[in-house]
Amino acid sequence: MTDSVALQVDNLRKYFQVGKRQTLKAVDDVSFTVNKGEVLGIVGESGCGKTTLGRTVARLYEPTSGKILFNGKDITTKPDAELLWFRKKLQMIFQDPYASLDPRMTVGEIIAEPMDIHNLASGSERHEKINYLLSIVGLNPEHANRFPHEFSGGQRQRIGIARALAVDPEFIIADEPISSLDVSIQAQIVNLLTRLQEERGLSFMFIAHDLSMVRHFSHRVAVMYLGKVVEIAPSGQIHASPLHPYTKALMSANPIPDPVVEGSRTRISLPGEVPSPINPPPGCRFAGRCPHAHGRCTEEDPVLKEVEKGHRVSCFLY
Amino acid sequence: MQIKKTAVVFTCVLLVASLLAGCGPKKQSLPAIRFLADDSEAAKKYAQGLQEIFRKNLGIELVLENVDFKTRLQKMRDQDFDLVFAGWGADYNDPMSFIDLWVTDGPYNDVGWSNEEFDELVTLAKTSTDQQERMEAMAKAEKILLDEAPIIPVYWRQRNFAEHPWAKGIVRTAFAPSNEWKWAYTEGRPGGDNELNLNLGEEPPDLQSVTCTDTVSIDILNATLEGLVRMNPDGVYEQGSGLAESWTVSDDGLVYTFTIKDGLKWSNGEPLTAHDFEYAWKTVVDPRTASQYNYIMFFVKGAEDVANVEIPDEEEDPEGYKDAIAELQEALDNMGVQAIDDNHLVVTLEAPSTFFLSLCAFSTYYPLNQKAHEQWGEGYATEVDKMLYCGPFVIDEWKHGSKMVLKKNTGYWDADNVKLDSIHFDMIKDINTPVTMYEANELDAIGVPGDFIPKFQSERPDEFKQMPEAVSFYLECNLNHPLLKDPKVRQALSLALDRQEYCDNVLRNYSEPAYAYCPPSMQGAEPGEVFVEKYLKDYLPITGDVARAQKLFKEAVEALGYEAPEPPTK
Amino acid sequence: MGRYILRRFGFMLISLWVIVTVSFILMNAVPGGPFTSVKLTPLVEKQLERKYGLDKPRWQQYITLLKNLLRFDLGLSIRERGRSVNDIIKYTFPTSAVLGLEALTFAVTLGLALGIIAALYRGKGLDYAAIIIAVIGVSIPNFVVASILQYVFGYKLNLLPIARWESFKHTILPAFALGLGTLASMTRMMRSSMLEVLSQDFIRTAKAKGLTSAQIIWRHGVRNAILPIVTILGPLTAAITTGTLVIERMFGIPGLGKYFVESIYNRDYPMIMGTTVFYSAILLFMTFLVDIAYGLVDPRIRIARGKGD
Amino acid sequence: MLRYNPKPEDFIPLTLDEKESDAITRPPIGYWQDVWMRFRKNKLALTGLAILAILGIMAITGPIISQWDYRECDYGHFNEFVSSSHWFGTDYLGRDMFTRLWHGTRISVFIGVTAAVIDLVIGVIWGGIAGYFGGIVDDIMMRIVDILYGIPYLLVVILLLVVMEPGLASIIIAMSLTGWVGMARLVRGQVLQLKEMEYVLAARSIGASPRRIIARHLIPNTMGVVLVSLTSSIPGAIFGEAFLSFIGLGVPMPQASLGTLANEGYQVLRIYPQNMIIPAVAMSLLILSFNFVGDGLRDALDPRLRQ
Amino acid sequence: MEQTITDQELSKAAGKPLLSIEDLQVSFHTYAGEVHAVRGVTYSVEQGGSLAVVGESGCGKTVTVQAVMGLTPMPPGEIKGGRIIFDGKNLLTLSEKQMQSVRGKDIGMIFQDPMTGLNPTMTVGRQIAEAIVKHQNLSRREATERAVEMLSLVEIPNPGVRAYQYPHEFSGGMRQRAMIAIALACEPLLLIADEPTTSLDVTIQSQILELLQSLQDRLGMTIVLITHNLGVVARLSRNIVVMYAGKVVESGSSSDIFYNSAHPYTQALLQSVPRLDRPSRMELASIPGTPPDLFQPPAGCAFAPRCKYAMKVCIEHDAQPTVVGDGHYVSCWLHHKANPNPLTQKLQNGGSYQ
Repeated sequence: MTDSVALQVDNLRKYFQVGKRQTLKAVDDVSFTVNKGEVLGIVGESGCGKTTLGRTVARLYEPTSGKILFNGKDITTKPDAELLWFRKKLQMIFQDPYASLDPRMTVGEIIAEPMDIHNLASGSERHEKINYLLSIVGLNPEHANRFPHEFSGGQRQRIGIARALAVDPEFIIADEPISSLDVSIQAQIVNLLTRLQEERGLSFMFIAHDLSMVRHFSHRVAVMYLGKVVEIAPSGQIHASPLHPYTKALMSANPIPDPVVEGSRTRISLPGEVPSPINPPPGCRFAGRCPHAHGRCTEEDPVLKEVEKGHRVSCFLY
Repeated sequence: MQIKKTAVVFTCVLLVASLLAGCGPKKQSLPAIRFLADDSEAAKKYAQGLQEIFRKNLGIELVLENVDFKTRLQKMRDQDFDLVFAGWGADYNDPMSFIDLWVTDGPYNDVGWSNEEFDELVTLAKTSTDQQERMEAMAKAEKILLDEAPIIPVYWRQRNFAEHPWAKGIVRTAFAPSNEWKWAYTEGRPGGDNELNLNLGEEPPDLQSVTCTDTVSIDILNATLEGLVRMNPDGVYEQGSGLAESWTVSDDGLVYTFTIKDGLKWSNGEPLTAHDFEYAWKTVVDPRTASQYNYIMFFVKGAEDVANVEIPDEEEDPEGYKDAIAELQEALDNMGVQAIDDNHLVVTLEAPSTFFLSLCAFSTYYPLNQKAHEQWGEGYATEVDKMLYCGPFVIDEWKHGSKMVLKKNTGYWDADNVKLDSIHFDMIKDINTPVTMYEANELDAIGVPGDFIPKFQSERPDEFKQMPEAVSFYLECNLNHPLLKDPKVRQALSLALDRQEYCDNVLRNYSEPAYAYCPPSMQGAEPGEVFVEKYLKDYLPITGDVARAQKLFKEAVEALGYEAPEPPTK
Repeated sequence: MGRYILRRFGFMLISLWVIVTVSFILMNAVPGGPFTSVKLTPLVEKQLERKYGLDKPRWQQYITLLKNLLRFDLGLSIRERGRSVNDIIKYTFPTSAVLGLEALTFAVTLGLALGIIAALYRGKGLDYAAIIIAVIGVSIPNFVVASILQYVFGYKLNLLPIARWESFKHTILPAFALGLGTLASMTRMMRSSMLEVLSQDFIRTAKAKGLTSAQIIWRHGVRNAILPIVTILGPLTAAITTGTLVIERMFGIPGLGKYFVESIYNRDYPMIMGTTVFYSAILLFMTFLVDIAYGLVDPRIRIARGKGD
Repeated sequence: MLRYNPKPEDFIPLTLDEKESDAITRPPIGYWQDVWMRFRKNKLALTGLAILAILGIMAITGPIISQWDYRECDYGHFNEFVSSSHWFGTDYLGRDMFTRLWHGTRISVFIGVTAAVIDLVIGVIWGGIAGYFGGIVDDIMMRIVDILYGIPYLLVVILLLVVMEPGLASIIIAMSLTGWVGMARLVRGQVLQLKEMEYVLAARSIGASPRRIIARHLIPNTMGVVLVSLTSSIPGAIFGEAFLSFIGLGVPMPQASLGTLANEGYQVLRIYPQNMIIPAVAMSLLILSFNFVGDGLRDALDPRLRQ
Repeated sequence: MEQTITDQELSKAAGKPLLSIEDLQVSFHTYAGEVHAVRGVTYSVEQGGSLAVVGESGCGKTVTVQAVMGLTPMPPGEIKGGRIIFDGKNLLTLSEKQMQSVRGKDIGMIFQDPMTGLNPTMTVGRQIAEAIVKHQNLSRREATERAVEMLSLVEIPNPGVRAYQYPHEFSGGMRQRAMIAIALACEPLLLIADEPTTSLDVTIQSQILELLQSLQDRLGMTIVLITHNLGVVARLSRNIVVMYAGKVVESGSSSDIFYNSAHPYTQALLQSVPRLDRPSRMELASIPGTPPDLFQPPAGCAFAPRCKYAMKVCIEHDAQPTVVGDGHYVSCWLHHKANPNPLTQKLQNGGSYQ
């Protein structure tokens, strides 16, 4: 392991107990690394465990097993009190711009809260910092005294970003930061994130279900299906030569705003829907919907293996 | 923001205001006097009236504690009070029923008062056979009681009732049974003659004559059973008025021989004999019956000995139990009541008694059929068909908690004189409902609650009536209280209480100001003679003299080292 | 399901035990006892205590109580000599239940109707009328309502009996007086529940199908709006059918309600215990029944789904 | 349709400053201000608030402006109808009903508010802890609540009142002893919901301590629901006290509450109806307005109705 | 010749319209004042055609179709003006009762959220049958059979069993299929699909789009598709209306809009979408700021504050629709004949990439 690795996740599992005998395997044996200054995109459909993965890595959930190393330090089982340094270095941006801001606090208070917790600034310095952060995300200083519900979705998401930046973090986990925004606003936010990432050399875990956005923003993309990473590759390759049948299907399902292209594409249509992650059947999780599934797929779990340099896939086809 | 502020300010202001209101002006110097009283609506009003009078006249604030009946009794027992508003009703028509409460260490002497002379006078009155001497002794004792004032008489209760003009012949008495329906009849009743609709107020809790203690049950028992004698409508006990045809009394006044009427029958056809009386009276005092009124039987020789036999638990102490049962049997055999044959009952008394015959009319002295009583055991007299009747009426229908219907008992020896075919009782505890029902002619007679007196007086003057009861209400003073321990303080309290004013302005229910302790319905040496009037007439009636009371109170309190409060000027 | 029911029963037993214990402690802490009376000699008191087993140490009394409860034996009433508590409950509960169910029927049907009307005419005159009826219903003490009813319908108009408990006619006024408060709260609950449902997406779907408002309200609105109300029906039924002191006292109804209060004043220990246990058992059982019923009414409860991402 | 014929100078491109693309045109509105604006729209709720204010002012000033003390007996004037010296008449003991009514209102509101606030404090703490920590803590705490819920409320209250010394404090304690259960359930439900809100996760992710999360995020956000519940539990407590008065366990004499006044009036309802009607109307108005205000608040706080 | 045109001309220009909306104005009354959600919207769709209405949330596209269905919640909503001509009738003048026989029978509608759009306490079959019973006078049994047919039409496997299940037993995609079955139950002339795939995963979205496409082909239905997703539009629709802040800013055929867009907003919208077939991490053409609050609609062009070409006139006066091609209209001052510097930059979006 080198100094360039910001985050290393080994065999991470997060199970939820639902009912007496049922286990929801939200994240099941996931391993990956994120280098410093790198953006790792996590993509997958709802229920695939990507949000749980993000929250477990951020230690909002207790991992069931596995290991999380941040800047080389093991934070898997550290109690909250010993994680303050980690909380300062790693920040989150949330999905729902309406739910992620406390409706009873003014924007200024929201942005200042991390600074207060980490004792970073007070008095006029604190005030200036709030204004500075607001200006970074394109908002007016006078907005600091307003309440979140007065803002549009995009503005709120920018407030969320300002809050994340308040402690000058090194690493940001962005959990579907754009999925509830309008297209034009999505671009705004992604541009903002790209700019910040480049200017500050931030590392990112960028979680989304929109493959085109993920690919656009990320250096590498991990595709998740039912709690597992099925393919992980540099973003160029994921488009140029997707390997896993699921990735392929995902690519083909993604509509392109171009009638000519749309009209001429051949689509791989997946039957059925993502099954429940509760007590999943043995074998490859995707076998039930996979056009290439064969006997072995329903019996044995494929492992993630490197097929090309930096391109790993978990499928018996390779 | 505005609403939040408004709410907060509003709440705070209310909180502060309420706290201030709760404190009020208080004299720190004088020890507080806690004033215990019942929690019925009437009791609350009456107690507040007293509280206000003492505040006005002496400037003292009684701390009123309205508690439920049983709590009050328990607190009195524990002497956990300073001043208590209590009442006492006579068990029998003799001043002794009131006087002997206050003997040293008497079971009802809650105030801890003790006076040797008083005790001696009571003993004298209890043992003497000379009526005159007894009365004088009791009068003297009462004077001591009034002077020392461990208790402060307040009023003598009156009973207020209303009956429609068609309801006639209901006899009401100052003692239990308070209602006698044997001679009742109707004339021109709207719903049809020869029946009555009355309100019992509540379910009779106990219709077993040997254990029964409450007036509701006693009234029903009086209608469905009968003792050796029955009080006539004019209040006298004549030979042949009850189940006894006649009786003779020995010269020393100790032995009564009753001859039971011939051919008497229980409602199930069984003959009613002198044995039924012997069984009943012995059952009353048998400790296993645990009858609360057993002391009323103590006039009979040896009865108290029976009651005093202590029986241990059979399981824990089988030996002791066996011994006790043998002892009990012996005591029972020695008890002065014996049926010498089916028609003759011989009763021996502990001491001569002027009022023994009146006791024989009381429910505790009613006969009881051994067979039936043993057959139904605990369930005796809990349902219509689980009891026997021998009185003017039988219970025809009994819906617990709702209604009870009495029907004329055709097998009653004096059935010819019973006019009513049936009496329908409701059991409605509410105050307003019976009044409304009376007005709608759904009830033929009701007790009139105090508040309704003016209404009845003005709207139905002919139907509204009242009569005295043998009940006296008074304040008991806890003699351990730093103030109340001083007789002068107690006298001042008594003087400050203008009883006439209290009856006129607070009670307003025709109750009489109590110028003495024993109520006027207690007779003197002879029937018709009023004890209080005859023997206490020369004694200055205690009454309100506020100026004197204030002076006395001030002196007494200052002597005790406290600062006397100033009575309010307004 | 079987396991669930078993677990619930287990919990009900534990609850009952706690309730019995708490009541036992409180009951014994109350000053005075069942035999405290003006004229009672210590000897007789001792005998009476022996008779009802009150001379034993408290813990023994407690054990005996639990044993008897397990046999469903609530003991003898002390106040009403010779009658067992079981008998009294057996005798009075049906009366209370009849009255309660009548009141409940009236309150629920009318309350739901008013609630629906109020929701449909939100912000209009009818809504205000329903709200005002509802709020007045919960704002006036029922003894006031009852005495006004007695005076107007019983005495002045002579339409219905003032009191007594004999025929159906006798039940109308008390049932109305008893049900008014419930009616009012039903109205308010139904109104807000209905408003909530009417704002849901599936109502819009139904509208888009071209259904009439009546069809939308009945098929889609009411059924869904009633669901949350079903949950309170359990405790409500328990409360209203076990009697009410005020109404029973005013109308002279031989119900169980008065025993709840009067047994305390009489220090009638077995009766206090009996009413407590009976009421609690009914309450727990009703809540249980409603939970089961809720599952039947709401298909969503039948399958619990896990929450994933 | 009116059409504008542009002039050539109209076609000058704008600079960035002239655009104000992120402008918020609406006036700034705080949370409670927003609630108040919507509350104001509700006529019934406003009426309720107005009545409450009037009753509140009268409760404070009523006994002061009256020439009578609340316990002073004016002998010779019993159960009088309204007159110039006794504005609301007199009661059985000749006491001034006007003074007693406002004195009673004071006490009733005091009991109602205090009992409700105690319920609230216990309920919020209990429900908050159970909801926030969850798991076995929640299980045990909620089982206790369930058991308390199964205890016949009335019985416990009466037993307690008989056990304790009579007094305002006893009434409040007895009523609160089981009264907080509902609030605890409510708060727990809220906390369970809020706990999963992203802003709480956000607070955790920036390292906020549980104390900070509960104090800064959870409690302020449950306040709306709690406040609504408070406004509906106040009338509940006032009513409860009235019922206790009916069975003789009301406030100690000679103090008055609306409940004891109504009950005293009830005794003479058929003769002096004003003695019951006046306190009953005051109580009904009080409860009515609390209910209206509560309903209004509920609507005003409903997030679905927010814009 | 006047370049701008009247609403009638605008709505009839598209051939024989089945539905034409003329100058529709809808407002919502809130405590803070009146929100002008739809400010004179005009568009039409011909029989058998497919029209997509594209725009960001809050632009009034849903409010417009709700007005068509008579589903505008009133209060707080109010239709302040305009006409909605459907099949020759002005729907706005119909009584509620007459509207009930239009809804479901002549016009079917699919909503955005299939999770909440179905009644949780009624079986799916009954929910479909309900509309059939109402409009086609069939018995309950016949209607249920028909409902099963509808379920198989929307390709739900095992329709005979599924018809008797409750919505919560259906997955998201299946619920949306069931919603489509409800909308199509009475073979309406017009199907309005309001964001039918927004809450679905991409693979499911793809399935639903395929279904819609095949249904349209098979049944020859007229479809109005409301969406914010340009990809979905590219796949389904022949005509496109772009809305912004309660107004139509541009309308035309699919190729007009995608390859020849004239309004700066449309152009920006198209450019702001990252495409899998384009290189990543290059700056996306974003639109700064946020859409205006329709509580105080701007006097001029609503897009002006965010428009990089904004001119003085744009702030003060709103532009009128201008013809820029056959059936291609745009409301923008840039295209006004008096503009000395007309927009020359043609957006090269679809056809000419790479």
